Amino acid sequence: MLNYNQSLPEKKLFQDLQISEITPIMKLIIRGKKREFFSAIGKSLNILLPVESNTSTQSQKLSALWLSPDEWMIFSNETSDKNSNYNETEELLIKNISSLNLGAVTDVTDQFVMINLKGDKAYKLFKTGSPFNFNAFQNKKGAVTQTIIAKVDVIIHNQDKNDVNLFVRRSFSEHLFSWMTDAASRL
Amino acid sequence: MKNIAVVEKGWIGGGNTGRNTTIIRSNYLWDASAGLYNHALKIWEGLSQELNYNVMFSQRGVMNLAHNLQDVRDLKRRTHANRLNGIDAEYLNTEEVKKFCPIINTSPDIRYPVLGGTLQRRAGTARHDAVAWGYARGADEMGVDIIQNCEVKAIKRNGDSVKGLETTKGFIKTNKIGVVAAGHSSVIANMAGLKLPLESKPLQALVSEPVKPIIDTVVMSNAVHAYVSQSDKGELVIGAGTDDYISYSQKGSHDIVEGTLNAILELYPIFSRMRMLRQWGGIVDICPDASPIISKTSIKGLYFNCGWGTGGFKATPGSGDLFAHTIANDEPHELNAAFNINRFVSGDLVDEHGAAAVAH
Amino acid sequence: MSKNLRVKSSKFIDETYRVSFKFNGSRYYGYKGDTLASALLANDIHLVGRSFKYHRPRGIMTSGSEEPNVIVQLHNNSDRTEPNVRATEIEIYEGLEASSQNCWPSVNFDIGGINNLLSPLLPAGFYYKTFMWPASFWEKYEYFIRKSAGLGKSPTTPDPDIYEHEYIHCDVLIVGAGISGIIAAKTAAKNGLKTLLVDEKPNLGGSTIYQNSEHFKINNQNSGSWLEKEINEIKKIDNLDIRIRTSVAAFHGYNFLLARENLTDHLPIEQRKNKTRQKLLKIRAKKVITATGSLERPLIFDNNDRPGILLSSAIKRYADLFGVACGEKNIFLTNNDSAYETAISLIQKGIKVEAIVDNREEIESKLLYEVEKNNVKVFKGFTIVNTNGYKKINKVSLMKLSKDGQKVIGSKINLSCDCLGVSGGWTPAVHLFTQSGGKLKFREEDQVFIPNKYSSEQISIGACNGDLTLEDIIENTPKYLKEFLNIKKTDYDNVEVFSSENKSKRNIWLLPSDKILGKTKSFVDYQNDATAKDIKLALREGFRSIEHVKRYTTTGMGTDQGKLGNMHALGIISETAGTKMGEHGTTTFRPPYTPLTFGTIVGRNVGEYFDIFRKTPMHEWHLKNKAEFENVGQWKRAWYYPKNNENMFEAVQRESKAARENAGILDASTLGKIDIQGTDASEFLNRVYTNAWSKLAVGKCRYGLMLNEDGMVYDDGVTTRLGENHYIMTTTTGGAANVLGKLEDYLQTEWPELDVYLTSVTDHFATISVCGPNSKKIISNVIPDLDLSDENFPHMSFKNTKIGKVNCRVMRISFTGEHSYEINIQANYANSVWEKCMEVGKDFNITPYGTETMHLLRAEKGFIIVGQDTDATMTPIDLQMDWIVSKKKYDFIGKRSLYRSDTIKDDRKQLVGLLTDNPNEILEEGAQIVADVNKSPIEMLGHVTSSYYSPNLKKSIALGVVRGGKNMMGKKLIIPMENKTINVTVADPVFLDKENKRLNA
Amino acid sequence: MFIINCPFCGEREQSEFKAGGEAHIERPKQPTELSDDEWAEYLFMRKNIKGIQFERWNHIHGCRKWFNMVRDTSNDEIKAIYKMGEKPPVK
Repeated sequence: MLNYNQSLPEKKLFQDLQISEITPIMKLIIRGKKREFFSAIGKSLNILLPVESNTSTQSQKLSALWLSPDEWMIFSNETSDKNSNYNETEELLIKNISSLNLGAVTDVTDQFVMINLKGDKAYKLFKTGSPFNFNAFQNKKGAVTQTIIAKVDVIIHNQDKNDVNLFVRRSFSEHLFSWMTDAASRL
Repeated sequence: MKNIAVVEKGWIGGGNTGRNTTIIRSNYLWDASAGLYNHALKIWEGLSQELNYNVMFSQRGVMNLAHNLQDVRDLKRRTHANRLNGIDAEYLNTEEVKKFCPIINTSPDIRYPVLGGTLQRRAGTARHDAVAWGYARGADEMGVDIIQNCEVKAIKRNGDSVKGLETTKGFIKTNKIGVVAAGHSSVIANMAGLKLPLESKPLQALVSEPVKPIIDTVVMSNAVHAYVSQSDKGELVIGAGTDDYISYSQKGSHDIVEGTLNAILELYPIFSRMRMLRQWGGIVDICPDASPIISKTSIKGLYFNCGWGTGGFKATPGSGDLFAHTIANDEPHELNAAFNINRFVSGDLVDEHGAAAVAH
Repeated sequence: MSKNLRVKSSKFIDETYRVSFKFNGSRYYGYKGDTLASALLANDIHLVGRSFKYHRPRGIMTSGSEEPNVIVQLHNNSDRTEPNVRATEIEIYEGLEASSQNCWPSVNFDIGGINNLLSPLLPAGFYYKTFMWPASFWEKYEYFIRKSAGLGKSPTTPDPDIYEHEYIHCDVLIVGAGISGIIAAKTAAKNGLKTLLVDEKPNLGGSTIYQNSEHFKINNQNSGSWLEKEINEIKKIDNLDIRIRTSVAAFHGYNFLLARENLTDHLPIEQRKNKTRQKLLKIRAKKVITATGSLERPLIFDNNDRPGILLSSAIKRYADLFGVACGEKNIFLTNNDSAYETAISLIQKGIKVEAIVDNREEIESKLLYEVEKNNVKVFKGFTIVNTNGYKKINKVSLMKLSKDGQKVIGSKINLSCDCLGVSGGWTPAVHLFTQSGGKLKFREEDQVFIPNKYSSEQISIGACNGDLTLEDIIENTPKYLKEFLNIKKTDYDNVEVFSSENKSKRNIWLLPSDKILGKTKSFVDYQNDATAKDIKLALREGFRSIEHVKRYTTTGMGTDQGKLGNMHALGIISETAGTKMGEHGTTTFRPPYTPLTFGTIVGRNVGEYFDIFRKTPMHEWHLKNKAEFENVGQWKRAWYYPKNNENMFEAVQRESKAARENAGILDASTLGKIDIQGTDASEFLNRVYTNAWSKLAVGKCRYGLMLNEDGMVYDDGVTTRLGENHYIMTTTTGGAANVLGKLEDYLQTEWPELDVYLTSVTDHFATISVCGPNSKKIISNVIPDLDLSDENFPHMSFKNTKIGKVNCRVMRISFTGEHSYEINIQANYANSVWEKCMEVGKDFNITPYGTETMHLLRAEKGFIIVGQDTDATMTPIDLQMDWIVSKKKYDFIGKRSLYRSDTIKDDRKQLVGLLTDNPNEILEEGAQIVADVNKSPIEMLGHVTSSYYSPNLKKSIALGVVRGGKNMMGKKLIIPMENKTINVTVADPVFLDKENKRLNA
Repeated sequence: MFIINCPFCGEREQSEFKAGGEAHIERPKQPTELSDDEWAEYLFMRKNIKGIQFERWNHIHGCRKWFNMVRDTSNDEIKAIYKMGEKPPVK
């Protein structure tokens, strides 16, 4: 049996802000342009891919984030078993998408670390290192953006009021986490 | 040659001459570059006397730092090449770097520790305004017409030869035109229907408030991207890289300035409480191989001296001399033969990317 | 010892809170709310500094950021020391220690003052004309020039403070919270706009807030009280963010502004711990309203720089805001009504005003009557021609001005005083406007430059827009706001104003003197000691452009950037040259408006946050096992693992031997990995790599070389065909991001017709490489289900498999020449697999090795490292890798460049092996290679790119590039070192196992 | 620092983008048939215009898409933005 090591060993609590890694969360990047691609996704996963930029959609099991006109990230709403990396959704999509040449499906479960920020200081924290304009974003549930924080590429997902998901590539995650908690300690 | 006019759109020394960080060195990698820049350095060494104008050439040394293993290899390679080309160059280990410039943070614990460096002791800085004024005075005394506030509007041709310049102050008849328009080289080339292998980009520099002497050499770093020296007035003179977009606006993005100071504080944490007094931008014309062009063109009588990118000031006396030779003889001097435009066709580039402190 | 000149209580000063501070070693007291300048003045201290060139005694001249003279060093010799701090800006706090700069041994007795006596010998530009002979002496001269240069001293220890950035996006930014700024803020915010109001001072209201004269009223209240109510109202508005102690430094294009918010500089030092000292606000505003007010102009006359000579407005501010008298016997020199306002304010406080010297002959002003009523003598049509008093002014000499203002006439009148207030009228503070790219126009009537053409969504309002009187501000500001914000009405449309001020002004840039110019010291730039004489000298020497004059005389180049004197410099130039103002250009105001601390600009990106550091999932393991790390791009890679005090050489020798004799394990997770899918994936690879890909079988791996379009080697790596339309590409560590970017570029812009998708999976998979004769045994223990037989799993193929319940991929590829496996596993399980390999490997002498050993092992095998063995001038042909360049393919990136006239030449530098005659001699990487050391100039044929001592071959080996090296096999060459020459022989770059026996061993 | 209206993501700060030089320099379809001069023209020679320039940008820290921009390089004013493959707006 293999041990499972998440990227960020601890969660951090501050006044009005909690920062923690959520794991394991299945994540996929799916790419496609064809009309059949969209319908196949809908049929396979019971979720409509968001076509409007900077938005997301959600089903009971999955969330889908718009990343570009032909790219989405799908992640599961629930954590999975640490002892196995069997990815049912990927398998399904390979069958219904890639093997039919409708698009591409890539497992990125460990490519991205999912950091959840709870509390009303999350955006205040982002503003110390991100040039993105969060004014409208923070009031729009489901909004998604790709931008930079502290020079690190991130995907930010406004899950709910005072509840934000941030996705960052694993090799950058410790640095960003350390940077964020340092800033948060003085907010 | 006689009957020479210099036509300047603004005021002399008001372009990149007045905007640069005045570093002078000749420790280039390739033979062709070494020849060119060392030719210039030799002239620098007697320039104040030659012009009877103090250009304040200060041979305080230029140090280039290595921060990773490939930097070390590259700098050693350059040091060996310099030595064999008769250019003074020393490779320094970290302790020697620290000894030569004690304010550098050489702790092994920093993000990109200083692994070593090179030193050219004959290198240094000069007073940029004085260079422009001294040359102008000298040229004036020799009968050269210096026409300021005179913008070139068109290059008149007679078939494949030039026949004159249309300017805001009238037409100037000539059969030889040498263009030394730095960031605006392409603009002039386009007037003659030529395209050059250049991109003009913003380059920024800044100075701190003046303080008592704290750094008595020039330190450049490629990996931790910034360079610094201290002027005779006491200002820290700081520069770094270019923006990635083409612009003639003489502005650059704040990200560049911030990144530069970021690097400065990594290497000199003691400067954190120093203050930026003034910041400005210039337009530099960059060649794909980070080497200049001093060359004839396909149009007879039209010559270009351009593509100096971020580092033309150091070559000033040499580049002028060789360009004059090229114009007078309609043939390059052996020292600038390698810097012809045709190298971009044949593929014989003089790639100095590794050797310049600025990643172009 | 010193007098107390606190003459009146002020509501802006907390007199219940006494603050002690030190100046030049002596202890003084002030109150909370004082600036260092106001506290010093209250203690009757005027002499604070010495000027830059002549070391003349200088005193407090202004009350704000335009101050040229009183710049001090804070906390000398401590880690919080700071040079060149303006005493007029710093608020005092308990424990403040300040000292004068640029003087030795003290500000009261300064040796450098001798320069003042020598000043006839030190005209502008004197450096350029002297110190040249003999040539070798410049260095020595320079040493002394440098010693006398500079003002304060740089800190010499790291900064203990923390800085931060804040990005702000707002609808409207208002710069300056004077009366017009307050009006704008309320108007914008009440119309629902997200508004940010910033002001550099600790309190809002600008110079109106302390205006309580009967002569200036708004809605029948004195203007200060009226404004106070407005301020109280705006503080309650939700969508209005107010930042005090916040100075806008730069106004860039697209309404991007930088401001510094000062958070702790006014606090006692012990209260600053763990707090952010300053914040850099990065403001992006849809609209910008500049309301930066105006700066009072000094006047230029002989000896106009003595301590005790202040701007009239500064005297008023010190009296009204701080309750401090700048002198007990005040005289004013003015050319407009402003000095009268100050005089009246002083009179009201019982401070004596001796006289007002007014350049104007005819004055029609209620303020004049008020002053004369109070027995102040007004000299109309007079000017001051000289002042006396070394460390403080004690006398002024006046003379009558001629009708045209060009001469003085009559006899001299001497008046004694201890303070002289000067007012030369007002200059709109257009610095930010011009920084933003705005174009100015010149207003003749009062000789000011005002905004004319805006470059972005912005306006200037109030005094900085040329509305220099209260009436104009109240009348015009609402009008401008309505148009700019596109609104119908404001709260200020029907405000009534009453003002006694008259607008008349008599502007003379350089006041005449009874002495010839050469004998006068009329300062234009106080800090840099540039005088009117210097400017005229520059013009005489042929400098015409204002920029030339500025550089030649250093006018406007001080830490105040000429906020006071630039206009006069322009004026004197145009008067002398007989041209119109503005014809010589206006000098460019460059950012920052006031000097900006490096620390603030950098924010928190210092120390560990200087740059991103990327870690592999095994990073902790490497740390625990005492690895030394190498920086590769932003990654930290394990470099070698020293054991028992080994140095690097010893460790690498041990690791290299172990990898060949038993087994080695390498963390290769940093290599870039790109998932490539789509029906045109093979075609895509055909186009980006030099070799052919269509025929690669599913399950197989192939090495690829990627060129730039210029034909030079760009990147390399192994790509594996996972499925018919599915590949995974490996790139170099440093090149990963650029390769992906480049491939995306081609896909999106050149070949959009290709059905290919690229996704980075660099971080998803960690890569564990196990090599050596024992590698097979180790892998078979770690993954028992996997059939490792050569038939099932040959070299250059891959298998999908499982470790426990975890899916992974194993590639049989080798960068060392050894039998080797690379396990690609999801990052979160990787450390566990690594540990498992180590545990299993114990029985097979597994040895972890780092990048240095990897480099050695691959060099034994003659494999290149892109970036080490290549620079941007090497083609695959130069690398003697002709075999990888497909002749059949019609095209690939860079192909055409390989056939240019210079790239097809035979005598290009080519990669070869090099063996030293002495097998124990290790060449230096970077050393140059020659054939003949006696040739002059010496001809360099190439250089050593990689060099190691091979413990497996028991000799040193090297790779190098040599001109024509391809045809030099066996030839002797020379490596000329500084103190010796080393003989080498050109060899095959493959030093070990050319037959690839070990791969399948 | 520009604000760039990414055709896919909307207005973003310049820090999220990377410039890619002159636009509409199409890679020759048959490079092998070009002379050295013609190939050099494609590889290196640039108009480097002062004034209205057509150029390429990449939203590298966002959607990773390339697009075209019309910008006045004399004052950095962005005049238009359009997707790859779209016709440039008439001058």
